[in-house]
Amino acid sequence: MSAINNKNCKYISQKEIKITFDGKSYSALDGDTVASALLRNNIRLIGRSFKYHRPRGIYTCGIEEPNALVQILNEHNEPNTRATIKRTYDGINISSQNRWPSLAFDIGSINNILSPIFSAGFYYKTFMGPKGFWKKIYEPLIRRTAGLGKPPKNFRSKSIHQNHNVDILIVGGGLSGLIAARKLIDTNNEVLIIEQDCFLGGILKNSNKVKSIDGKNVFEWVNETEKLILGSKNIKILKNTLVTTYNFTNHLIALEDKFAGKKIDTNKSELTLHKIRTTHTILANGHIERFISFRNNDLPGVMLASSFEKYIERYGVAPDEKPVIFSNNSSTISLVKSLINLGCKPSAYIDSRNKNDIEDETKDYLLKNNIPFYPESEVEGCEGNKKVEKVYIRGSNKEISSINTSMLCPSGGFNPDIHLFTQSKGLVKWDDKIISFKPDTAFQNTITLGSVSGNYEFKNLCNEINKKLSFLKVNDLNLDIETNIRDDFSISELWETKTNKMSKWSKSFIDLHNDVTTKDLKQAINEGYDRIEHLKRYTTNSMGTDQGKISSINSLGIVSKILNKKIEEVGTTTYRPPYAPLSFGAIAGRSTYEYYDPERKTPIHNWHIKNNAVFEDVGQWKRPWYFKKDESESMHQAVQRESKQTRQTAGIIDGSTLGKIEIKGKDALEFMNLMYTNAFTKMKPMTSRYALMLGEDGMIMDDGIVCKINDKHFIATTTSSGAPKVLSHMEEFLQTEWPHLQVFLNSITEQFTTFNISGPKAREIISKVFTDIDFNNEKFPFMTFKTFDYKNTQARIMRASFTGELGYEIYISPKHALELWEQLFNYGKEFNLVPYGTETMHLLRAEKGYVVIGQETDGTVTPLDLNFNWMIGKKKKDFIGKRSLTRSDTAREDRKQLVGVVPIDKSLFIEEGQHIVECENLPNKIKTPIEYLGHISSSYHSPNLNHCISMAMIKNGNKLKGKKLFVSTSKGTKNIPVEVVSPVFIDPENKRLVS
Amino acid sequence: MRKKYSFLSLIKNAFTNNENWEKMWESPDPKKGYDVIIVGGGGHGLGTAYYLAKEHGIKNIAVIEKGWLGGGNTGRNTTIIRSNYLWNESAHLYDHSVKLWENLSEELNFNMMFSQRGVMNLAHNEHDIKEMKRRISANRLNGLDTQWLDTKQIEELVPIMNTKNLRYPVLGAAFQPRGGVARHDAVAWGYALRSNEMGVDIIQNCEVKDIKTDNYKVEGVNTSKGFIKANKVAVVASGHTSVLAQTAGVRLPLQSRPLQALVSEPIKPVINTVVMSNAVHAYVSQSDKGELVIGAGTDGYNSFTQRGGYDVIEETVRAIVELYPIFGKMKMLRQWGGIVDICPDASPIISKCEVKGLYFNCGWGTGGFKATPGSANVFAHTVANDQPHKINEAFNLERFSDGRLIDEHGAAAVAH
Amino acid sequence: MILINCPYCGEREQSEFSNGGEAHVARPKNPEALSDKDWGQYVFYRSNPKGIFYERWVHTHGCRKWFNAVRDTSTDTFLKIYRLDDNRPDISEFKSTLKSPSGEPSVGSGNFAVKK
Amino acid sequence: MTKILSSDSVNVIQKNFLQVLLRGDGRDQFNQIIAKETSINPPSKNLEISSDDKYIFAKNSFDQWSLLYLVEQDYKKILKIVENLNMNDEILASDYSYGQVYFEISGNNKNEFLNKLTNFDLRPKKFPVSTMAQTLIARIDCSIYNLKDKYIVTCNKSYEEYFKNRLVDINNLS
Ligand SMILES: Cc1cc2nc3c(=O)[nH]c(=O)nc-3n(C[C@H](O)[C@H](O)[C@H](O)COP(=O)(O)OP(=O)(O)OC[C@H]3O[C@@H](n4cnc5c(N)ncnc54)[C@H](O)[C@@H]3O)c2cc1C
Ligand SMILES: NC(=O)c1ccc[n+]([C@@H]2O[C@H](COP(=O)([O-])OP(=O)(O)OC[C@H]3O[C@@H](n4cnc5c(N)ncnc54)[C@H](O)[C@@H]3O)[C@@H](O)[C@H]2O)c1
Ligand SMILES: Cc1cc2nc3c(=O)[nH]c(=O)nc-3n(C[C@H](O)[C@H](O)[C@H](O)COP(=O)(O)O)c2cc1C
Ligand SMILES: [Zn+2]
Repeated sequence: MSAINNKNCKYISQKEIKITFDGKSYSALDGDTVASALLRNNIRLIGRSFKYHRPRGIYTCGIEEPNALVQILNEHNEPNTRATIKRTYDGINISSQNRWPSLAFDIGSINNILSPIFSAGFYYKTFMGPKGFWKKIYEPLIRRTAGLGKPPKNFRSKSIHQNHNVDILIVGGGLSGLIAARKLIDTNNEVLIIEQDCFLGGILKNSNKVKSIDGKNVFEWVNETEKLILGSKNIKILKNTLVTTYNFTNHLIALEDKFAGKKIDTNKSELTLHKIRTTHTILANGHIERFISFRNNDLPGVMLASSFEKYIERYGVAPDEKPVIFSNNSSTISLVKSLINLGCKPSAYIDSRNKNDIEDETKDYLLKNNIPFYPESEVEGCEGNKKVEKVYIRGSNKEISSINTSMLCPSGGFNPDIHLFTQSKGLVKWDDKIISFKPDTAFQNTITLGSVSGNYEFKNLCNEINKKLSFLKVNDLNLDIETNIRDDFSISELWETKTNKMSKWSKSFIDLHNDVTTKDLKQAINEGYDRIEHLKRYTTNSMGTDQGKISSINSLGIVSKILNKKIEEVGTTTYRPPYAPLSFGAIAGRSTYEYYDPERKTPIHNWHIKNNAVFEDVGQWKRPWYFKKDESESMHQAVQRESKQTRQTAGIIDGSTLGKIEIKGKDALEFMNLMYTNAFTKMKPMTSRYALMLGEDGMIMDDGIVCKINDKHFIATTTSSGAPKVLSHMEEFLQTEWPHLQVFLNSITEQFTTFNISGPKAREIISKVFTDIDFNNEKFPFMTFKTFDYKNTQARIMRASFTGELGYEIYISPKHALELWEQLFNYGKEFNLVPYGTETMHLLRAEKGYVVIGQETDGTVTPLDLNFNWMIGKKKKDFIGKRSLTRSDTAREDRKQLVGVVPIDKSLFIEEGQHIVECENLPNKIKTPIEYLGHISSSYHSPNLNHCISMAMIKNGNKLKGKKLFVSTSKGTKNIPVEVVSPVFIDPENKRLVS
Repeated sequence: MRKKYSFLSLIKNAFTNNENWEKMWESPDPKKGYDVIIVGGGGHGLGTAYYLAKEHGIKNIAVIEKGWLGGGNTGRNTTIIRSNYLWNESAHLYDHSVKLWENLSEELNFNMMFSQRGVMNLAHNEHDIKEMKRRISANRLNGLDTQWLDTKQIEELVPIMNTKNLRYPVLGAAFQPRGGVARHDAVAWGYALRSNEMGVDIIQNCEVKDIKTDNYKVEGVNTSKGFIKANKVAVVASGHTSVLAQTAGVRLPLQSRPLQALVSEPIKPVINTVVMSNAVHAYVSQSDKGELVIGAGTDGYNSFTQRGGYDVIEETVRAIVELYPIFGKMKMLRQWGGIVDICPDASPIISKCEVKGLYFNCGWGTGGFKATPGSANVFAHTVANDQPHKINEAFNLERFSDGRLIDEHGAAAVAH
Repeated sequence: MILINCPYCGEREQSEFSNGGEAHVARPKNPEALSDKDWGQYVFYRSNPKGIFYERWVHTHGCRKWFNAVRDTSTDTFLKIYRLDDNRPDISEFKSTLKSPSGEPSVGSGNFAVKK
Repeated sequence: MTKILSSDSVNVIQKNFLQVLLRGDGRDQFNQIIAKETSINPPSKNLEISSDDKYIFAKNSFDQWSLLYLVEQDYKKILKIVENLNMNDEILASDYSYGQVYFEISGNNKNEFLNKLTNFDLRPKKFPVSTMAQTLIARIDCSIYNLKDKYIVTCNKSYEEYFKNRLVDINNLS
């Protein structure tokens, strides 16, 4: 009736701690999991099930647990934590899930009463009307009752990543993992062993199946092995670490819980996600016991036999003194022995196997200890109020008898834990002897050892390992393993027992987590869902948080019987990562929040901050968007001020983010002629040119200024976000299409800090900084550049501007950048030189009718559409994208073309992104599509003209100049009357530019 | 409609212990020949059969599926449905679909759980904002319901979202209230059920190995169950379409890429709309069962493994954790991949080709689930009449020669 | 995450690389001479086989060099990696385990776990 | 020289080096020109480093070299070298000095430390002493030079703050 402490257990300390469950305090032992602690306190009702809200208890003692999921309140309310693996610590605060108002009395359990209606796929068959009911009534209701745990609280994980490169990874520090490791000690192989538990030993600590190894008791042997391993230089052990994912090319993911059993120190990383790249993977990750379906096999108090044994041996608590044991295989007798060792005794031992197949040792032992024995029998079902009270047994003569008990321990045999093996894309094969799937053909360098490989015989283990690792040329190891059970594994097939009581509410579960019954499987097959994948999706079988670890093979067994097929013909569903639910916080690691993406900053960045810049993200760059003069200044005011001042005197922008590419080599000219639309042949050395780059589809990809130093040496700029793309585009063609061209490319984006000073006073200011240079218009005309020495370094200055004003672009080493920038301000003070940001830059260039790639263009715009005919080297035989410009659609004359647009009523403002239409008003609700000519790509209030100016891409735009059209607004149905004009609003004669 | 489902039928069957439900569809052996063979038993293929039978009176149809119905991308997508595409052609096609979605459960008498909870596209920089405002305006003129939300409105709809304290703050969103999600498997099952009722043969576990043609005319298909004659063959095999086209000597401008998705463990409802983001690459919705359904980006290489790289999962989860700080304490339950066929202009192909009687519906890339009913509907029209419906006229193969592309990259980069 | 053996840097994770699609597609020598259709083939059409695929990669976050590879797209296994100036390996060098154009390979595919 | 972090097992110091990036065909003439201008022979094997306590000369890939000056130099001198080299049409030399930042990483745990930020295989058998590699560290492009008891890691200057933050952050957490 009550739990017993196993004082002999060496894996748990006797130190008491306090834990809280559903608001009540309990004492537990240091080292307990939530489950072992609750069992110790005789708590067996842990939660409510997913669909029917049936009372549920602890079913297993590990990662495979389908029932006992809890919420950890003091860890940001972490939901769906497996009680069976979550280690406790003093002060942990736990609550049960999916119940309201309380665990004992849960309103949701009405679902259980209605359950005959909630048959497989019932959602699909109802809730279809009346209209609107699904959205307003049914769906919210369904959503609220589903869902298990409550949402967690905001949480910023400190988990980190650790990469490993090793020769051999051993998954599982159990018996076979340790034997393999012992063989690898002091060899040349770098080895990593990963074990999910905090103790090594696997089955040696989880059961009492093995008595001794080489004459030593197993505890000693494991300790000795661990010491040997730690003493070797080539092997590392990670404990509390679960391998969850097995990717291609031997890449595995494992999660380490660094505070297992301890209160989390919030200054440290609580989890480490290990990413392991290995040459060979040794899977020694053992097996998982499976259950058997019978009536009410979900009642609290039903617990898998080997889990029960694990609680005794590993956690030092026997959950019950007198359980009933129900098995179809030879392994379960060790549980009886564990209990007897504690002075307890099972109420009955039920074995479904044929009398003759049951080992004599088992029979003798049961007889000797006077344990009621039911051979060739099975559990028909069990009953009780929120707990097991009575077990019904169908004896060998098919008669039903009953026993009173509070716990029932079924064992349906073992499944090799093939999850990771199949994740690696190895193939599995059915084995009739162990009645399960086991690994067959590996796809990667994967070796399976021990029970994961389907070898259930201890005596055979060293042999297997020696053989499978012989390719590593390591010494053989032969251990004498003495067991407490008969070593030859025997099992009879049993997936489900027949129910005698035909109540509509009695249920025999196949998936405990998702509340799928064996009846659901049958119904689904009747309805035609006879592929295992359909069954899974129609019934949600094995789709729960446990992914059917203890039950999915059972469902294949049941299905194969109904379909009269072999299990291997039924096939498995696909095993997918992760092996067990994997923390999002750990997957993200540190590369989130401020490290989500690297921030790039120019050498002037801190100056910008000091001068109240508001930044904009441009790719990874932080660029000043505008500068706030004072707190009260709005963005609009700032931009108007900056724009006005620049045209009045001068303004300066930090353009360091522009991409810069140095192009050099014998064939540089030919290369540039191929990459850009422009013709560079006739261009004079030391001049520069606005240039366009197209994709092979003829669409504009990027623009920039190309400086020609000579025919063999160019420097090109790119847009800030286009820089990597342009460089790799160039590299690609150079390496793959034209390797015969001798050209080298270097990115020099970061090697030069760039500013552009422009405005009528730009010349005066810059002349004061560079006193020995003649900036006179004739000496230094528009679109030329020069290189100068400046304080121990070189500066390149180019006459160019994006504002339409007289302008100079300065390229300087980052070493002297800030100093020069400040110099300019020193001398610019008297002219009110303003720093401006990207917004003003965009405004000023729009006044001048210059386009911005990505704003006027969207991947569907050709140079012709922008009236850039003059930029196309028509005489050139070829350049990238040229051929595409003459396709029937791209050559069309009525394509969308760039125009300027101004409101006829100058007080009105046109919004970017709105469309140009021919109608004055729009209907309130648009039912039939309204034709439009195109859209507004840029729109600003021009401080220099004092009205709104816009650019638009509209159908047949070139022919529409002077026409009155309308632009829609986001506010209402009345469109704004506009006039189509040239997109150049200021200085069409370029007087300012070339002055 | 023979098999009528309702609350009453559920109660009735409850009394007979749910043992008397009828088969949803039969699994016959293939006949010698058919008027139309549809290759691919995904939503689009089954839907095409349904509309051919229902609207065009063709009954001698087989849908041939190499695995199980809906086991392709139909069974592995993040189920986002919306129609707020930029270009008119796309907007019309996808909205045709959304309108069909709105009545599909009732029409098929099978609940698709189409949940119009709204779809939100977040803007994280000035460029996003400009692109979205343009799209909203274009959508409006096309009669769609996309609207702009500012950060405050976003926070009201999705209180768990972190809009400010992140690398690329949330600056606004385009929101389509009529968008939403649906139960993906049910779409395949519903169409299968009703087309089978009208006489369509549904043949599973039968792989089409090649398409037999003679002098640019289709003759039938060779399958793992033998040769089957057909007057017309309509290929809707998603990731495998170009492989099959090749067997008929037809080249398609498609590349097959892995696209991954993942689900979390289930929790009580926390997010009631669908949220997508391009710059901070991730899409999330919460299913009726409680899991967060999260979509990742495509892997950068061709592959038919239905797998994809772990780094893509990491990218996605980084974004999710940043956007929704509570998810830092949640766990990934399962990740998987599909094979999507991507067209150079990110728009589909619904077209005939140079082989008479051979039709393709493909290139849906990362976003064809939403189009299922609409695409099936116009494809059925194309197959039945040997010429396109007005709505799919532009989605032809010639556009890759004449340049009349429907470039949805801007609007469709988040194409789910 | 697959591992790629860059001919210049050695084995690195795929995330350091970018894929450049089908290999050995030469840019037409004289684009002007091509019909719209043929030009469209060059710009937009690439092979997309299930199974053996000749493709290009570039080591974007390493040496920035392009190289070619032969990969089985049904299992993501690299069958050969070679430099741009190496000859195109003959298809007969490689064995495909695909049974049919859209079938699954016998081992390593995304779709089968049980040995048939 | 700035100390970024130091613990029992890892030390990171930021250094001020000067650097020239060279492109060319690597043939005899190239080697001679380089040797003449810099008085150092460029290494000929891919990824190989030749170095002493004053410089590192590494071959990054088959047509690309990095020359790092480890001790204080007159910047003018470097610029002059670059200028002279660029007189040759078949060589591209770019001054990389102040556009890059340099970190010296040493200590027993340097591999484990760096492997928190990169999956690059730092084991001596895969990354031998006196070789270099270009790879991703903390999501950004870096070059890493293996000088026996220490690594020199360099990245673009615009990432300086981000990269330092990541180094410090990961050190604080582990
Ligand atoms: C992870 C992921 C997320 C996605 N998210 C979304 C989203 O949120 N919203 C959205 O709208 N779209 C989304 N998509 C895209 C969407 O899933 C697809 O575009 C859509 O489902 C395609 O449907 P289909 O019927 O054409 O293809 P499928 O469902 O793939 O059907 C094709 C069928 O053809 C079969 N087949 C192939 N070869 C043969 C052969 N030789 N013989 C016989 N049969 C064959 C296949 O087995 C398959 O069943 C997503 C896709 C993926 C992979
Ligand atoms: N006769 C019987 O009844 C019977 C039945 C089954 C097994 N056996 C025998 O028991 C022995 C079992 O030894 P074994 O080494 O195969 O199994 P084991 O149980 O001793 O070790 C498996 C270890 O792997 C760990 N593990 C599992 N999955 C993991 C993961 N994803 N990440 C990290 N660690 C993980 C487990 O915690 C465990 O420590 C074998 O000799 C077998 O023959 C006997
Ligand atoms: C919208 C959606 C929700 C899903 N929810 C779950 C789930 O709750 N549990 C689960 O195990 N799998 C879930 N899956 C994933 C499927 O189990 C499966 O992985 C996916 O359909 C791909 O098939 P495959 O893994 O068999 O290749 C979901 C898939 C989709 C598309
Ligand atoms: Zn490389």
